[in-house]
Amino acid sequence: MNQKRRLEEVRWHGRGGQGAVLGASMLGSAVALYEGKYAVSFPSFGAERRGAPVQAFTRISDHAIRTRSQIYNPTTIIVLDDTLLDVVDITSGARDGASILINTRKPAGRLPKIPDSLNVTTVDATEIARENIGVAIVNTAMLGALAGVTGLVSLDSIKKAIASTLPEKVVDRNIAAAEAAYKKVGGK
Amino acid sequence: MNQKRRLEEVRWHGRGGQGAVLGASMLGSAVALYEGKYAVSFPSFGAERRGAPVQAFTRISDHAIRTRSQIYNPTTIIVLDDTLLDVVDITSGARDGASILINTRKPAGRLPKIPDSLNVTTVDATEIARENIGVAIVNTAMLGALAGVTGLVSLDSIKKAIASTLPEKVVDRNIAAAEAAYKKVGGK
Amino acid sequence: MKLKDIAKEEFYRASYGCAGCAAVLMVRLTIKALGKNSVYVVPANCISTVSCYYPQAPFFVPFTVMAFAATAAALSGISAGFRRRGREDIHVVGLSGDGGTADIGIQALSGAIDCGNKFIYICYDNEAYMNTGIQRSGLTPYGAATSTTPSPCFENRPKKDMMRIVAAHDIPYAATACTSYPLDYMEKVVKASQVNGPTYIHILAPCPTGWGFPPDETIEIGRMAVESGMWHLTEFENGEFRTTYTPKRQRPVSEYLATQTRFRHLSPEQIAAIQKEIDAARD
Amino acid sequence: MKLKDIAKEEFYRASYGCAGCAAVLMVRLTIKALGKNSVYVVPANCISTVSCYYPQAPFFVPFTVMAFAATAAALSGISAGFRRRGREDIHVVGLSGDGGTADIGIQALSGAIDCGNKFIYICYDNEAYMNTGIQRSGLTPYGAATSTTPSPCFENRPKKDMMRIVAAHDIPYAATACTSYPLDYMEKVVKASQVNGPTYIHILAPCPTGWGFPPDETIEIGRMAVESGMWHLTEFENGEFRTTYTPKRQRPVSEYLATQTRFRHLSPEQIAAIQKEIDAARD
Amino acid sequence: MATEMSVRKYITANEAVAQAARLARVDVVAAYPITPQTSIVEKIAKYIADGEMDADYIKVESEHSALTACMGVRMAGARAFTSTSSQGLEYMHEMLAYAAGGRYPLVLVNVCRSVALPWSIWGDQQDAIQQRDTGWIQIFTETGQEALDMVLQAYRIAEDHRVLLPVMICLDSFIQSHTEELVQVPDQKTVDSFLPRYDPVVTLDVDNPYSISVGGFGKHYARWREEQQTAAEKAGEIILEVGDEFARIFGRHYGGLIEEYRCDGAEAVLVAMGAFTGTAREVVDEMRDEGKNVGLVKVRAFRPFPVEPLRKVISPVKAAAVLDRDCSWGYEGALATDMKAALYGLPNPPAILNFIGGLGGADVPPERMKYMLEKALAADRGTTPHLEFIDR
Amino acid sequence: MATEMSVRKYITANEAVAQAARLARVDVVAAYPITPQTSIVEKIAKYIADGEMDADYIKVESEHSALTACMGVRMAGARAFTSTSSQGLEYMHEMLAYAAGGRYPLVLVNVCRSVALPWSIWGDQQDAIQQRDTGWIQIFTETGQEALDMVLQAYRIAEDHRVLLPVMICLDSFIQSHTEELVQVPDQKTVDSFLPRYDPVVTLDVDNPYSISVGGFGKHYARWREEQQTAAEKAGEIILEVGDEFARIFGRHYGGLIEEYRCDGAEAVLVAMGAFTGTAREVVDEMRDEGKNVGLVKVRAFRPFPVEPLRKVISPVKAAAVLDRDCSWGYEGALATDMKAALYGLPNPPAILNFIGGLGGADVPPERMKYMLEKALAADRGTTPHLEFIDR
Amino acid sequence: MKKEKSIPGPVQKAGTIPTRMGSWSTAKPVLKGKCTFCLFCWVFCPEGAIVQDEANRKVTFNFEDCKGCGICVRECPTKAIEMVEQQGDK
Amino acid sequence: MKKEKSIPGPVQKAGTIPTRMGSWSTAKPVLKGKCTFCLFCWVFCPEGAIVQDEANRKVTFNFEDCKGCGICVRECPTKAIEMVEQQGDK
Ligand SMILES: Cc1ncc(C[n+]2csc(CCOP(=O)(O)OP(=O)(O)O)c2C)c(N)n1
Ligand SMILES: Cc1ncc(C[n+]2csc(CCOP(=O)(O)OP(=O)(O)O)c2C)c(N)n1
Ligand code: SF4
Ligand code: SF4
Ligand code: SF4
Ligand code: SF4
Ligand code: SF4
Ligand code: SF4
Ligand SMILES: [Mg+2]
Ligand SMILES: [Mg+2]
Repeated sequence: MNQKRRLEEVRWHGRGGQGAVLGASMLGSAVALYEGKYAVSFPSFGAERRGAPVQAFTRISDHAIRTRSQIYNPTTIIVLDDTLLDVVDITSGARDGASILINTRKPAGRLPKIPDSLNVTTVDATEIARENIGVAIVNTAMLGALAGVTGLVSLDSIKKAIASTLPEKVVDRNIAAAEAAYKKVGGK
Repeated sequence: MNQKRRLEEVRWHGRGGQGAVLGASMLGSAVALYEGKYAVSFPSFGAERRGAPVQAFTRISDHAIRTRSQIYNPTTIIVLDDTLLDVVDITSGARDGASILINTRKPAGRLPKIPDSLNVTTVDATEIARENIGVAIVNTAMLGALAGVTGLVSLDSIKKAIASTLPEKVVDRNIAAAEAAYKKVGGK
Repeated sequence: MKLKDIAKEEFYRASYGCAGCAAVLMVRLTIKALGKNSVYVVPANCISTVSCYYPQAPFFVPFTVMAFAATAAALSGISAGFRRRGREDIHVVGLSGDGGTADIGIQALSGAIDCGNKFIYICYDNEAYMNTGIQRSGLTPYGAATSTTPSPCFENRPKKDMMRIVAAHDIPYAATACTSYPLDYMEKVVKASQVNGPTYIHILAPCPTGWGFPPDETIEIGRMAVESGMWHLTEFENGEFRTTYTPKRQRPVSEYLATQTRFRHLSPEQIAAIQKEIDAARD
Repeated sequence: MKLKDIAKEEFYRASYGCAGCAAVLMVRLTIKALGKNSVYVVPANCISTVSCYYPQAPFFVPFTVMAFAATAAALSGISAGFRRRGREDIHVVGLSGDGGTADIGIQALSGAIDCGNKFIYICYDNEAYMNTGIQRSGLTPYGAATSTTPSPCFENRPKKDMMRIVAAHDIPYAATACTSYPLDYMEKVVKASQVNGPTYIHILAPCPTGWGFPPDETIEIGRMAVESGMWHLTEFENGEFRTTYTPKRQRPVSEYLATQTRFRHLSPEQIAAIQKEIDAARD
Repeated sequence: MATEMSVRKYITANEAVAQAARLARVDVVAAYPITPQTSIVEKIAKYIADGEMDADYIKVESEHSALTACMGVRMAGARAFTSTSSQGLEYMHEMLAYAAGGRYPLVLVNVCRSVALPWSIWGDQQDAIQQRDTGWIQIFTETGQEALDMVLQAYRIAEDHRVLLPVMICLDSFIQSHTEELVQVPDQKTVDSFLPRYDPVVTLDVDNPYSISVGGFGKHYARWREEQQTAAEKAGEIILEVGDEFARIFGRHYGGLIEEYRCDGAEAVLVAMGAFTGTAREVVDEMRDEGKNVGLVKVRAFRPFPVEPLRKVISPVKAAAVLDRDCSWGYEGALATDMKAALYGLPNPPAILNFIGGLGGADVPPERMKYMLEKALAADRGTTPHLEFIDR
Repeated sequence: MATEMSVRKYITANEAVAQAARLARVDVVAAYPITPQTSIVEKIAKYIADGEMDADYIKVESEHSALTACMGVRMAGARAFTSTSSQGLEYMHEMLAYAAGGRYPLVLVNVCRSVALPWSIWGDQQDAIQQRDTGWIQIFTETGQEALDMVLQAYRIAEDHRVLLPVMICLDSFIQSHTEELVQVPDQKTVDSFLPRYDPVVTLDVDNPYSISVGGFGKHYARWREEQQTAAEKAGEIILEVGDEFARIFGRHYGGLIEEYRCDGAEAVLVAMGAFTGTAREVVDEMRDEGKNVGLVKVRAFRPFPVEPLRKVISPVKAAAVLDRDCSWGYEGALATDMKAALYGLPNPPAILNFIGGLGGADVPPERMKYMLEKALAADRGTTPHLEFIDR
Repeated sequence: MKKEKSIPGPVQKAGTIPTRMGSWSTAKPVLKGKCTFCLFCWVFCPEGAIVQDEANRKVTFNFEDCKGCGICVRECPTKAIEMVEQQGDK
Repeated sequence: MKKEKSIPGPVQKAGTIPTRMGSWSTAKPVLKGKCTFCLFCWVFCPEGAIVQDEANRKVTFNFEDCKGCGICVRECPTKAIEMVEQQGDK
């Protein structure tokens, strides 16, 4: 809205139970608690149940965030489950130049067509999660990948956010997943 | 209030369960249904139970009665139970010249002092009721007496009101009580 | 407990209740049984109405009027509050009518039993909504005329069995009583006060005004209710029911019914049917 | 009743319910049992929430959402309305969760049974407030963790015995069921529909989301509930209880508890205590 | 009118209401006792028992269930009636909003009484006023006759397909509900000609099934709500229309959303609702006789709020004294607030004085009404003095 | 302030409220689940289970019982907490009025949500608004921080012996209740210094027994009610006093009964309550940047209604656009009505435009706020156009 | 208690009874026959209007509280109590 | 029905299902083994997503409604059904 105060607006796509909301939350706490920025995160709410496509959001800024409106034009889109690509228009409203990060084992080319104005990155977070955490919960891996492909947040802050959010006994494994994904997408 | 539209305001004193409310009602229906006048009647409400002193009211006029306020200055006062004389100020607020009709077997002289400005009549309605109705419910006898001592209502209308209000099987006996009381106080 | 052991002090006087009211007697006996370390929650009903209008305050112990549906929830809250303040020694007592117990208050009661706080819930049963002028309640017995079930249509549903209902909640202690048996009642109240959890006492309290009998017969009519088998004195404890008093003589129910105008309209066949129900329950 | 006799037509599809939801299965079976001459009142709960949001309308028969506390009163009113219009042939059915039945809806239910109109009240029991995210209800079993009774404090009160409670109301017909025994359930529904008065069916409906098990285990877990004695298939009729199904094999309750994350925290002693309760109830 | 064969009866407003329920041919009555409403349902129970009325009486265990049961009756396509007061109205609060938003054409009679705490079984209008945001059409009446007539009209208004909203007819307790007076009770045939059978728009119809009372998000939700508001505003017109037709048939007319009594050329008016407007008429007459230019504005419809009629009648006066038998605690009387808002923006606004009185059964005697009007006569335009409690 | 050792947490407003309940050392929590309030009590249950909070959690079977239980806790002399939303708030309606009239110093957090029908689990403010006449102090908050801070202040306000009225702290659902953001969670010691132990005026004291919550007729009744109104008005001052003291200790101040945001020299202002005032700040900034003289008036206290502060800030402007996330069906938005009444009588009154929006969870995006302000800028003084629904 | 005067809201000191109920009754119990001190009358009196003298065990009636219900008369096993009608002249 | 358009208030024609739930699932049941037509899968399917062909008694799956819960797989006594994962490329 106010150009001087650029907002980063991240939209998460997942299925109920896949951890999109927690992902949005960890991203927010990473930048807010450890990078001196401001953030808010919130889920989209519906009457749907487990399995249903859901969204979650993170808004990030250098200034206090006062707006309470929905996010219509995300600057970053994170997709936790590639089966969603068939049923949800994940690019809807995306700003020009928005980054899109998709968890899939397929190369970008084999995915449904995505406008050229958007920067697509794919990562097999499911595999990374299975390897590192033991279950296919991909939100932390995706956060690592996000740190790798965008300047939105540092891997270090992500690690701290994971540590302060998740139950102690799964922290290390999730940090490992984040790191693995970070490396996989070329972060350094 | 408005002198041109004189209101007759009758206050009934009884004990819960003695029939003051029904008496006020029958008086109202007598003049309203059978004498072309207007009337309203209403009880006073309290949290008290059977045995407690209660009041009821009848307002009578030649014109439509619109006021909904309480009656503070009655023109007629009817007392169904002389034990009340010791516990209630039955003359409170009475207008000068108001008629007071008391059910008692005692002559007026042996009652607590009542201001001279008021016209007291006593009648042993209990006795009349016992004789005519078989039980000591005195409201109909008192209505007969009222017709006898004031011009407020005719005995005939009272009889009609009794007939239209009470259960059929007790109508005759109550009419008899009203007539007896009417005669007793010198009505003709 | 013996009559002479009962506290002489009066904790409830000069209410606006009817002469001969068994509910008023119930209050008097309850406070005597528990003593001044007890507090009373009374929802909308005869007892609160005849006790709560300023400036009259007939309770000599702490008393609060509660919304009609809310008695048991208030007991739960007070009990928890006292527990937090280390005052478990204070008895928290509800005095609710049959309507406030079996109809509009049953949910809060069910919830409060489930919650498990310590309190004594007393249902005084005069078998109708008396405060509002004798309307049927879930505890109005079959056959009674009330102002909402006037004869010839009189109440045609059986009386809810509150004892079985609270027993189905596995309440630690419950009992029935009748104002005509004051020692039995007071002993049950004391017993309830010693339980660390929710307790329930259901006391039949004949109402001269609502049932249609002269005020001096209040005690006699309660006795007839028990002797005719219309009412039973029981306890529920450790998951078991037990009769605490078996009348020496069993009277025909017709005698009981004949004492009250609310049953006046019943035909001999209907009375026989009621007798049959009672006989069946006895077996 | 045999599987092949069941109506092939589907009257409930495409709800927003979780995959593997037994409550959704319960709806499907209920309407099949009663056919299209039936109308459904569903208070706030999972079923209404997953069925009521415009423009989706998964019920193919008349359906109305009701306020949480009001199901049974609505049934009473609808039933009276249909009677006045000479449509006693239409089955009036409530589908209420455990919370809407044993907690906030119990008063309306008690009142409606007392009132005596004809309806079928079905309580589908997933043992917590699931729609709002797994909070304890009066029917949450001892030992279960929920979001308002998180471990280590888990639910420490026993499950309310709704069957005994409605039986204490002398309801003409009541039954328990489980979604893992569809024919038994449907027969009971049909039986209830033939009673001219209020009826109650309490069906255990395992909830993968709230209990913590994979969606494909829904049927198996219901079976284990019955086989372990955590749940019973019974009927109440003419004032008597009766078991309608006795499992061929009796499984230890530990097996049942082990399948669900809500019981994960229980110690062997606590599990043994639950087993003891079950064994005691069996005798 | 030629065929109207009404009977004069000397009855209370509560009994008048019971007669109206009978005449409206309601199918099912579901109600719960509470003073001072109870005698309405007692009378109905009696009519049914005596065979004078053909209806089912549902015994409910609370008012929440009473209103719900009435909604159930409506869903089955039949006509329902309920009545309550005070705590009972409060106890059904959830269902009040439910019924209005669901467009259930219910009729409820509320015998206005104080709400606890403090306890009082006596009268004021706090109970009804507290429901002003629930979506019900609220009409206050003055006499037994008006109560009877408005219950009959209420079914017409509620069931009108342009409205389909629940209607609450308000009586004042005791001074109206328990006061006997002459009431014309119309005959069934004439009532039938005025009030036809219920023609529901949607029911639980097994042959044409609907999901009723569903939900929606955002714009779906808002659309229904906007329609609801449109219908509520429309109800203002329908009230007039039905009132006029009623007058044609029965010869009685109450003046629409508000009634002006001797407001012509008035310098000050008393604004009030309910039975005390009767007393106010006497006071106005008397003060007019004394040469004082005062009038009475009786607000009959509180919802929909009669903005235009009030602007019209009150803008010319210098001051209006508003009697509220209620209070929006922490603000002022609800009628005063709603009136001020309605008159907002007038170039030379009348003074509006807010008096709170007649609470908990307190009488508002003629002297006090005079006092209010005198104060209004003395007030300067544009002023809004702090509210004043008058029950002392 | 020197000693304040707060911790920054990234939490939702609901969790902030749970933290406040913990810090307020409440003795007993009695609440019932409902979306979107539930996570408050879930968090509290967790704190208790984890030993972080020393309180009893009472499992109630409904909201009517939840509020009643809290009253019971108060009668026993301890501190209670409850929270709810929507149908739950409606279901406790009877007890709301009961508690206020009985002068129970309760604190309730309401997560504002639409009320059925139509069903919607999403946000608007109809639930809280429908309780405006029950006697509760109602304060609307914008952020998680404000929610936390106001719950702490609420106990001070409610328990102040000059007030003794229940306080409802309102949050907006989802956009506030479920939105995570940075919140300063103060330390227990500092909170203790701000909020002392509960000092009850009357309890169920067996050594000094009282009849509590009794009844009265007429003038007795009216006296209590007048005292209640006086206390509710007094609460306005106490809110300021407590807010100032809070600011001294914690360094955060929210501006009293209303907050003016860039109202200096404003030609048009937006008037709103709750979390959307955040968005409105952005819009005002942006429009100011475009050279438009607009401002925002955030109404924080809805009861007591801030008549004087509003008259002061709004009389100079040409027009006010009032955003109501509620409607008094058959009239208009409640905030609009209450505002018009507050501004009644001004010689040259600002235009007041009423917009109804954000219903049933609908977003009120910046464009729509701009639209409202533009309309206000274009309006003529003294006009009050018909309300407009904006969720389309 | 110091706060006595300032308690706000609808409360009243417990046991405040400005109105005595004796005025409600039109008949009074009088002990006439032989009393065996059984206390039945005492326990059954709803009003607590019967008092036993500690010294001589005699029961007396508190007419400020007695509502004249007649229960004591009826329940006295020795029929020791009688009801006496009032006729407006105490 | 004539009133279709004008029904006010929150109502909807029964059985209106613009959103099909197939999109929720990431796995599909497929009949692979030997089916004995016992109908267990059919009766237990919460979604009514299994249809038996009237003619040849074969069960088929309606993927518009199937949520992929796997109940049919687990409850088939002959283990005739298998679950096949989807990977975003139908
Ligand atoms: C919500 C609500 N509904 C109705 C009432 C009116 N009311 C007050 S007392 C009462 C009857 C109480 O009956 P019961 O509990 O049996 O006690 P009793 O009057 O017989 O002593 C009723 C209906 C009320 N106070 N609150
Ligand atoms: C008066 C009221 N309080 C709370 C709620 C919130 N609520 C809606 S559904 C629900 C839980 C329902 O639980 P249950 O009846 O067990 O059904 P389930 O969700 O488990 O299917 C709750 C608490 C409500 N709708 N109304
Ligand atoms: S009506 Fe009955 S219960 Fe009520 S006070 Fe009178 S005798 Fe007692
Ligand atoms: S939460 Fe449980 S009951 Fe609710 S829809 Fe999901 S599986 Fe069914
Ligand atoms: S008459 Fe009744 S009130 Fe009086 S002393 Fe005897 S029992 Fe007590
Ligand atoms: S009941 Fe009779 S014998 Fe017994 S104490 Fe009383 S007066 Fe004496
Ligand atoms: S997977 Fe589940 S929903 Fe799909 S057909 Fe099988 S049982 Fe039905
Ligand atoms: S359960 Fe298996 S065997 Fe039975 S019908 Fe289904 S697929 Fe065939
Ligand atoms: Mg009773
Ligand atoms: Mg459940």
